[in-house]
Amino acid sequence: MPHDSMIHSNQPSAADSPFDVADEVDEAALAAVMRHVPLGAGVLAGAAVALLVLGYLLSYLLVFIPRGTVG
Amino acid sequence: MSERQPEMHERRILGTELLWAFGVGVLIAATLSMIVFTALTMGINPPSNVERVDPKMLHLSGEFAEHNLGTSVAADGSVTARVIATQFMFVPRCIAVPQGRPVTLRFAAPDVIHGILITGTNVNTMVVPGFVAQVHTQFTRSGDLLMPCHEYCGLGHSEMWATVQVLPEGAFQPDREGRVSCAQR
Amino acid sequence: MSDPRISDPHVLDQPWRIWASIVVIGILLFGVALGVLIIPVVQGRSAGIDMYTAICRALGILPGSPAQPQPATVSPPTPVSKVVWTPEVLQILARGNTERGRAKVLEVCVACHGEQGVSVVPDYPNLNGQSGAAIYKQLHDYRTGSRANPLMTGIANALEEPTIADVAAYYAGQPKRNPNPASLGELPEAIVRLVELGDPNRNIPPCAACHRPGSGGPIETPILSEQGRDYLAQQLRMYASGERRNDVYARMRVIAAKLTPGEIDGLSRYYSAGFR
Amino acid sequence: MRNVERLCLAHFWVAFAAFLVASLLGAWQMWVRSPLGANIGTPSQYFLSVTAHGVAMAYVLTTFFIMGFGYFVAVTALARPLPGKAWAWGAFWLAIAGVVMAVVTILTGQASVLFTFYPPLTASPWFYIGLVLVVIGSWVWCVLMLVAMQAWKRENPGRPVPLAMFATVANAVMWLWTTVGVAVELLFQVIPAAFGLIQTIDVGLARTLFSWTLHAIVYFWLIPAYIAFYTMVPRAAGGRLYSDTLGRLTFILFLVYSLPVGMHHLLMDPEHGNGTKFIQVLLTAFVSVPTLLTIFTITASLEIAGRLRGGRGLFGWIAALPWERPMVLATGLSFVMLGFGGFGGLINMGYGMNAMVHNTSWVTAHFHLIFGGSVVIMYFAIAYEIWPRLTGHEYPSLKALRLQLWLWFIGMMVMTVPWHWLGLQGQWRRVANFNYADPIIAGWGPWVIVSLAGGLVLLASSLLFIGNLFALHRSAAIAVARPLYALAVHPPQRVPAALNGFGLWNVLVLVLMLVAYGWPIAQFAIEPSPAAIVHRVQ
Repeated sequence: MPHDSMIHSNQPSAADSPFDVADEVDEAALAAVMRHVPLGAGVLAGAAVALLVLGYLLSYLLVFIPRGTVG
Repeated sequence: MSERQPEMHERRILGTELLWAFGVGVLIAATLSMIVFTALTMGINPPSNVERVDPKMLHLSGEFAEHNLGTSVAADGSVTARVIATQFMFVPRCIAVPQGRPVTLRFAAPDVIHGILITGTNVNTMVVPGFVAQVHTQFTRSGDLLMPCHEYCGLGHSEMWATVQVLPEGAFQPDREGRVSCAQR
Repeated sequence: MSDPRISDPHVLDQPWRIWASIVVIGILLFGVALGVLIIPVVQGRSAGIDMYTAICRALGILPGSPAQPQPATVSPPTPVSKVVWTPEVLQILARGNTERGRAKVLEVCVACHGEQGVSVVPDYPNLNGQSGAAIYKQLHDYRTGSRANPLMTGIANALEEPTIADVAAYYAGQPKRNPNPASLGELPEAIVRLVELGDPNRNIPPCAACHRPGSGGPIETPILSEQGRDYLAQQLRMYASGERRNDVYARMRVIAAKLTPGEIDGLSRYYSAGFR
Repeated sequence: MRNVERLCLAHFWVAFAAFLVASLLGAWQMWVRSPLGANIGTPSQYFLSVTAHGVAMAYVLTTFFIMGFGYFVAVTALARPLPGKAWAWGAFWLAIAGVVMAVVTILTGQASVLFTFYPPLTASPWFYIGLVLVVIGSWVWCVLMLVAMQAWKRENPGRPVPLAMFATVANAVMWLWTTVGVAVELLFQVIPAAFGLIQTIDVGLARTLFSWTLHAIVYFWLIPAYIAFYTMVPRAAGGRLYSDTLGRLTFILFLVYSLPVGMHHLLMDPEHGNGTKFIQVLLTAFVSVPTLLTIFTITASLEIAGRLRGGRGLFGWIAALPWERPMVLATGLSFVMLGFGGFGGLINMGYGMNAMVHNTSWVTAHFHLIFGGSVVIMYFAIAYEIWPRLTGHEYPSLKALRLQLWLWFIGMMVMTVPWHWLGLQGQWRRVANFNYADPIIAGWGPWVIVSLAGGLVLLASSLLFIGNLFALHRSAAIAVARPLYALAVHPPQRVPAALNGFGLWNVLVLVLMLVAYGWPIAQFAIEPSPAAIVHRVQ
């Protein structure tokens, strides 16, 4: 393999449609997992974001407000 | 795979994303409501006193001349502390304030940008030359607090701090001119 | 473009343009309404501030917070120094003419401060290579009485403003002598630390933070390198006692009062030896 | 093509050389301000070091990395030659000249004003001019990115621009908007003052102009990480991108909302009314939207990969992911840091609540965690991913790569968690040495020492990172060509023009900027604030 074609030759463009460039993903398997996705992701990301907002509210109520109002 | 299936999939995916985005919207609304609620009911704002003052003339006359600095109690009982932030010290270096009473802190800088915070409180403001920085607050606990300069103001920045002495009601005694200084310890 | 699935993107685009604009601008207007109308007006009502003032305060047109009354100001006092660093003053300084300055120096200053700015008596300050702003500030303070000295008050009063600038420019241009660390003898580490690091424990900033040329400190800060030892020690003691008080905002009075006699002596030796 | 590889590598090596030096300085700074380093290093040395650390990390590492990465994306994602290669090299050398000017002024102590300037303190004019040259170099890059995309669009009418390139151009467009503020501040206020042409500066105006740049610049640094999330991570994990449309929307939202929010850096400033501040706080809340959308979309993409690899149940897919691959591992660690950093950021933007933490170590912790943590770890992952493609060599082993990423994560957490805590206690920023004899400050000492330990772990990780790249260059193994960019579950066949270009969004940015910054800047023209005399640090 010539060195100077490294970037190009084996590089599918993301613009290419799946009809042109395949990845290792099997369409049938993908269709099967898409029945569950994104339940796990929704729960995980939802829980993480909820914790974030909970932390924010607790900081507001337990640290910020007791330290005295400013304006 | 039929022609229409991907379209439907894509629509389902976008529907899910929209649902998530809706959840995000609710969270943003909740946090903003908190901010607006405290602003409306407790008057909480960031210090935003847009009051111009010439940094070059501060020392000549007016409230930020050397003799007028420090804490004073007006005839109506309101407490105002006036402080200069300059390279590399605060004037005065110790500020006496009463516990549990509204206090107005006013700062000005004759030279470069400074900033202050008072440890353990929400008192925090930039001191920008050209403007009077002002914080309205109440100190809830008595004791000595640290008031450092928290913005880079030059090579002596690290040694620039003052003490805030929060005095209980009985110990906060103005003299005949209404001035209060720190107790010597 | 023969593929029928690829429709005209601009047709697809129309709802995007409309909805994106509505959402983005709607959020913006909501923010404006809350920030400069509802919040200040409600806050102003509970603080007894009228609607117009509250909105103007929220916009920064009037000073103060819409949630708090503004404090009253206090009476004018006597300033410790009347020097004001305006662009005009800095212009005058920058226009100082060294030739005219030299003539005036030979006429008046030379007897004490020397032609090259090296003083003839240890009590008088060296002026060679001193910052022009520092010389200007002190002469001006003598004129206005902010700094008092039986000799200098009279001399300064006889000088015009542009002449002060000429003299300052002349002495500022006189060369420093070569620093001669050998003359220092034993250099105590504590003094070097005070110059470089200050003393955090006593709230003393490093001397170098202002007095080293190019440190970005106050404009009028004098350069101390090669200043006479006796003069420096004397001035520090005068600041400490409050006898000299033309330092704006007591910057030097406060620091000098914290220094021990040993430190005053050590610092004077440090700078007189030519260290920066 | 050899040229493009050399172009990319040249940019990356400058970026990472600056990074290594800055890491060393950072560790030294932590040591001297800890109780262990009392009386070591003078303030002059410390602030010189802080200036160098900030300039190297925030201007050199980022700008050069982003430029190099952009050239790489333009060539690989568009699968067409880079237009204006000579211009790209010219921009590179211009930016190098700028860096040299800045470095010389910093090292000679003529620029100890930190990387955020603080007029009326002014450094040597050559310091600012050096930085301006770096920015001009990056402007050339922006134009080249736009030209590359337009050329591809002409050759491929009606087809969606590949997401990686769309995002890169979004960043370029944003950067052009972003740099206007600081460019005006430097060219009309700071540089004339540094040359002595003017003696005074309107400080309020200078701060306002800088704030225009100050927030969006962080998104400029951050977007490469998001490009990796959307276009590389799903493929590295063995799956597909959940939604290409959401990717486009995310980068558009970054463009629209990262600009009219800079005033949240001025919440504690006296030169603006709280009404104008509130408007930008509200808009700031919306700049969290693209990040929150990304968290979900990328987690869903990883879930696809995990399930394709046999993961079952609500969370079984997490264990099934190929964590041994640096890109996947880096993403996981990046998200954890993004979570903690995001929490800090929520509090920073909290209008009144900003007063609790402004200019304390909390803020230092926040941006080290978000930028130094979740973004820079993705810079590492990107470098690891594309270095074999640029050199043709393969890593002798991935073990050292994973170790380096873990060390970075651990070091960053150990360093920044104590900083958050100290910030809440009131430990303030930009201090050369603390007075540990003070009873309040004495209590901070142990926490400072813990954070120092984190800093040393970070330094070790930095050294290992450079070592890993050297090992690759020396490695005899030949890289196996493999695809880089992920496909979406449903690769788009057509997208509306709004999701394929930036015309509409530029108009909306203009509207937002006019409202958000129009009055705050106009007020200085209507009633100029009394100016401050320039203080020269040179």
